[in-house]
Amino acid sequence: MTKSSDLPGLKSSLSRRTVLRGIAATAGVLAMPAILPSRAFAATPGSNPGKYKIDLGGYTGPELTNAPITLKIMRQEFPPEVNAVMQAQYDAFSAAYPNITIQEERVPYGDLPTKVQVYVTSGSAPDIMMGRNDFASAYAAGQLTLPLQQFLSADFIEDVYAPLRESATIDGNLVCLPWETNPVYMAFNRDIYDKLKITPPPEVGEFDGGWTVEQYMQNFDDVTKALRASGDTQTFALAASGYGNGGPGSNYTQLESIWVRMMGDPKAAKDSSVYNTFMGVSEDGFTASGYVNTPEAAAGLANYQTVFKSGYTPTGVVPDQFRGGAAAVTFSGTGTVKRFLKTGQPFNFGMSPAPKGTIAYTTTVADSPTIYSGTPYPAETAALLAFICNDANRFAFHDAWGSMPVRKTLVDALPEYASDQRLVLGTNVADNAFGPPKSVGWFDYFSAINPAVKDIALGTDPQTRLNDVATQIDGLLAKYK
Amino acid sequence: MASVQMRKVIKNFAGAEVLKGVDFDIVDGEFLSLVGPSGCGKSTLLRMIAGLEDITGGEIHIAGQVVNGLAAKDRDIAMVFQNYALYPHMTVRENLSFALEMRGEFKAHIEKQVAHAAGILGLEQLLDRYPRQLSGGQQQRVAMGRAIVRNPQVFLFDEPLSNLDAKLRVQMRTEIKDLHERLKTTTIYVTHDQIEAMTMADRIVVMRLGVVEQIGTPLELYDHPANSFVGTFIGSPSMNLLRGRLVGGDKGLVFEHGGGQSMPLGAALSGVVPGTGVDLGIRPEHLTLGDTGFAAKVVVVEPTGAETQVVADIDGQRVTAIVKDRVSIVRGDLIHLAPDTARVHCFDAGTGHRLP
Amino acid sequence: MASDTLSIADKIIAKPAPLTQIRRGTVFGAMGLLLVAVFFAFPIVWSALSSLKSTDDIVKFRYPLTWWTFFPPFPTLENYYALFFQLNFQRALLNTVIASAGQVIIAVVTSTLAGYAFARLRFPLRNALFGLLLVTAFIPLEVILVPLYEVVKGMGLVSTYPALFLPFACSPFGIYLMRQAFQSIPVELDDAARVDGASTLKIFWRIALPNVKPALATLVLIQFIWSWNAYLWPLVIIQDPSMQIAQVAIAGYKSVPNFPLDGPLFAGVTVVTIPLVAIAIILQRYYVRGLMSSGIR
Amino acid sequence: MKFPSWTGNPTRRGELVIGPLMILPAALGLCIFQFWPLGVAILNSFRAFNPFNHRPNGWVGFGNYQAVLADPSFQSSFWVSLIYMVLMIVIIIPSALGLAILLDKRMPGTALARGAILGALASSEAVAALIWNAIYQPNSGLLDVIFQTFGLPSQPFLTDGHLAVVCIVIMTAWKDIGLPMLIFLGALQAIPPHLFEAASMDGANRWNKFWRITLPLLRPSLVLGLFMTTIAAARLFTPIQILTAGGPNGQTSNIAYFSYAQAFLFNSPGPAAASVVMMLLMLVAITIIQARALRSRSGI
Repeated sequence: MTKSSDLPGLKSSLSRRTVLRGIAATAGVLAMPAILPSRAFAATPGSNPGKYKIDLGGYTGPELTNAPITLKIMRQEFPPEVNAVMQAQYDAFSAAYPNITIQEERVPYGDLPTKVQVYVTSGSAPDIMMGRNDFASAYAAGQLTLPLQQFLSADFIEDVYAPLRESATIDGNLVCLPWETNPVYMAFNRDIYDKLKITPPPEVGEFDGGWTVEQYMQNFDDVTKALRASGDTQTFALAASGYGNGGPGSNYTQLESIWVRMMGDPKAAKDSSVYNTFMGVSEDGFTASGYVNTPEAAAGLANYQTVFKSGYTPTGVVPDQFRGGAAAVTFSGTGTVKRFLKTGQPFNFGMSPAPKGTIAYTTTVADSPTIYSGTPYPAETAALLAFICNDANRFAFHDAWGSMPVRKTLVDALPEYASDQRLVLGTNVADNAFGPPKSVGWFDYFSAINPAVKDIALGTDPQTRLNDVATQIDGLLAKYK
Repeated sequence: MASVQMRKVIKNFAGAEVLKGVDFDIVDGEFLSLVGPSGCGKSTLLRMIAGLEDITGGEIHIAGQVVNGLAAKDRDIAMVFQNYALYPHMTVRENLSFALEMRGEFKAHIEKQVAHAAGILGLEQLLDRYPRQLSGGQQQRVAMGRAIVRNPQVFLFDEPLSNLDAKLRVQMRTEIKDLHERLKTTTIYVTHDQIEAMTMADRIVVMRLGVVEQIGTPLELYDHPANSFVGTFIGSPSMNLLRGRLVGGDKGLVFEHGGGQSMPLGAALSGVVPGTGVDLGIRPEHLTLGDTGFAAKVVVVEPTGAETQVVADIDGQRVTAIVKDRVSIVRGDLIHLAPDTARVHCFDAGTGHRLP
Repeated sequence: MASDTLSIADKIIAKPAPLTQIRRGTVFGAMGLLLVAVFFAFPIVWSALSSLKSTDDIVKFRYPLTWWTFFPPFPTLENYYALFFQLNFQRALLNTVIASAGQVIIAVVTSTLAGYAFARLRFPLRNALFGLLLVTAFIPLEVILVPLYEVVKGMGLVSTYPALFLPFACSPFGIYLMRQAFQSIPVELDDAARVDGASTLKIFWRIALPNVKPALATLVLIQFIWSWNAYLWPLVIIQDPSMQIAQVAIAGYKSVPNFPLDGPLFAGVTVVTIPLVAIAIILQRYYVRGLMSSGIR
Repeated sequence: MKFPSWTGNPTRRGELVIGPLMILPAALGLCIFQFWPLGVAILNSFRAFNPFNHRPNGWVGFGNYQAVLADPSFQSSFWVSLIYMVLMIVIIIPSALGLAILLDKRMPGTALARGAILGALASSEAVAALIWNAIYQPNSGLLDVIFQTFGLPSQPFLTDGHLAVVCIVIMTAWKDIGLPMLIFLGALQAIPPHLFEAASMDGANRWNKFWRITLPLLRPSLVLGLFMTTIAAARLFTPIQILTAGGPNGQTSNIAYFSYAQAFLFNSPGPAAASVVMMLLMLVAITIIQARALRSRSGI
């Protein structure tokens, strides 16, 4: 089995092996993914370049089988209207390929990893499973998913926002397919600012046009003092995190790492502390010491701690605090904008870039379907996935759900993303955000650092706690070597 | 109805011998009582007859058949338990019907039998009540009804009256005796209360420490106890035992009490070797208050109305005497107690066996 | 009948106390009970009241804390409408009912059989076996999740109803509870029944079982609650959404990021709790004095 | 004879066969669904695993045990487990007994209170933890708001390690107390009233009656309640996960949570299995100690 020492060798043989297993009989050419021909005949990269019976999106693989088969999909639960959109897509696919039955399994979002783990351990998993781009390294190293570039046109892949595409690509293999994203930046409640007569964050479209972290801290301080002076003890300057389970330390990947990695700089000299702070993990992905516990990282989390210590934000979970009008600012994204626009805004709101540290920084994490490496029907599964991700289906999904499509051509086709500053900023964030640190043990990494971040939020000394957690993460990553 | 025989019945519990070879016969239709102090093995023996305990050794016969290997339900016996063991979730009627139902009898027959048994015991009004709604006496009667209704070969009673108050106990005693007279079913009745045994049984088996001490009719046991244990166990108040020695005299044997006083016994005890250490057994009613006999000091005087019990001290040994007449003696008085020498019992001081 | 004896018993106990003392005691007792009720019922009542608010109202009135945080300012049944007409919650509920019924029935059968054997029958290795079976009570599901999944998969039961209830239907708790209940029945009842000619199974069915009703009620209630509230196992073993149980469905409403279904969530929580409370109340009558008190003196 | 002497009992001979047969369904179910997976888990505790797909890829002997024992967070979890157990037993058993005695009487409000307690028992652990989370939250939580109303300082309910342990226990007690209470209530109802009458006649006051009659007669139920509470405390998991996720600084993490984290957060099935095997051993030991202690005290 996979011993970490011979990982590189296995990685290089990965695509060849799977391809041989999957489609060797059909097309010998496909065995060389590097020279995979891009059959981009269509107008957009996501609309049937291969000219199949129906619009199979960017799919360019072999024609689908005529044998009766069943494909299984596991994804997170959505509201009923979104589920209906998905069901309509399956119905359309099955109508075109009546021999292919689609079985869908829906799981509460937070339980996806558990379920994936049980499936993978037991050796049989659904053909398509919802994954995340920040696990790409683990997917690749564990050979859990099928490289997708062999089935998809290069244009189609190229269309995905660069940070997401890069984070999903390991050694040239696209191991998962980001399909919708929710870039993180700031939403603010203009009504609160107007009432307190304090200047809200700047409403700019540029990724790096926002306030520095110091400016934000000053602003939080002003807002908090003004609120308390007016006798309001329930409203806060910054909303409690709604990511993950909510509250501090609930989602390092999407939220708290912003405070840390903005203090780093990818352009600084390698081996410099600033560079390491940005990287978050050593280049081989096995060492956290010297990366998560740099002085810069500690300074970043000291800022974060101040937010709690000074009472700018609640120390616990407060569901829907921003939406309920009880916070001036929140980390949020296009999802909030779309939702407010769709259902009517409860108050006047604006959007602004995330706080800047040494660099303008935000992270990008996307739900990304994967194809299980053990699937007996690689081509058909890829075709189905590509179908779900074709232009029409993505628009329908976006219409029902509202988070941002990950492909540029789709976003460009939606007029509001060109006209509304609040969404324009979103596209710029998607274009310029950074992916999570690449480590095969990223899951362990953030599972370990989340509680540390929470402890820091609650008052533990940042440097000490970071040193501890760095050691812990080193230990956790050791098993992957 | 049937006879029951014990043939060298042995019972071991975890290596300890509880019954050490019990041997006796119960005649068809007889009311036999098993008495003895607690721990004598009488209940165990009853449960072995019932089939609730296995038989370590020996044989038990019911109606001529060896039942060692038979399950309780195949022995055609009925048992009344000390705490009645009425099924709490069943009405009286259901309690009475249960055994017949288990036997698979027809409904009509069951109803008839139940009505019959209820009639015998006066339970007609209570048939639809639950046990918890009955008084103790009524529960006791239901427990008997449950036995009667099956018309078994043998009735087994395991201290059935011990949970009743004194008055009710006397009343139920009569009822059970009366029932037996009417039904004439072979009955084995275990009790620790010798009065129950005396008043009810045709014959009594006295047991101690897993051994049968004596078998006989109540009066046989009373008049001729085989040993000092039976002598003191049967009868109330208990027989007095005076420890002493028999010496020969010109007018026959003389009892020499350990305290020094002596008492000629006349010719009553021919055949006993002089010089033997004995316990002289004298029933309280055979001691007469008078001017002769053992000198004793009164300890307690207990009038019961019809008679008076006097507890006195003969040179350090307590004795009880029953006096028919009203007396005016008080504690500390010096009295003389004369035994009816024709009715004294003599037991070997070492073995306790009756002499001669 | 039972309540008859209860009141009699109470009178007997209460008689010696003077009247004023009883009143004062009752008042204090009732106040204590009210406090207890409020303390234990509060979270459930809260979610029931919240279920009568629209999701927007829930969000809007959550802060600052006022009466409207708890009481619905604009009561609406829209959440229940959404639950049953859009989210098809009744299907999830039906699945839960099937799973719970299966688990309760099997648990009652296996626990009473084994409990009786352990309490009353004699056979070699009885106590050793009992201790061994009890060990399983200590095993947390999280630990055996994957091996258990593989067992059930090996039996071909993945995503079936039996997979929902079979693995937990044999309950060491149930065996322990029933063993203890059977042990508390006087042994003489067994003896009497044996003499009356009942076989072992007849004694079990006709004599022992009717006399452990309070324990049976506890067993039914607890097994029902456990299976009704099971989450991790159904989540793992059920793949077909139309067979998924209510708790997982509710978690689905909760988990949708940035798109809270708080209203339907609270409605679902309320709907799911109602049958449990109903069953608990129905079974209450078995916790009434007098069932066992006088069968034996 | 081949078998012990009791096989000679003609009435009970059948039990030799019927007894095992009656146990068979339960034993079979437990073997298939509990012992088999447990056996796998025990084997796993001696294995190394591929961290990606969690499939075993070799044997490490006691390596996992050594690793776990050397892990300070396991050591801390071990003590925290014991603290949970002690706290839960100390809080749940007496209050369940008190509630059962309170509800045993017929008073206005009994049915209401009983319904409420059963309602709490009936609420799912996850939902209960979410609701209590809202109660414990700093600043906006119900308790804090009540404190503020009375001018008291805000309390770090879930953010101070010691307080958080207590908060978790209280929430769990709130939810779980119904079960031992039901068991005690059932046992109380089965005590014949004439015992209390007799005791009253003997001049016993309430305290005497409780101490001398109620408690001894409740002993089997108390043992059961203790057994269940011990197990519940050892398996305490969901409230920890939802209320504190083991923090702060791991001060609320017990072995169950530690093991979960090893298996599901840190991709280490081997150490996870090893820690659970140790937890099982600890539990069996504690249960045996409890059983011994209770037995010797009652003199049976």
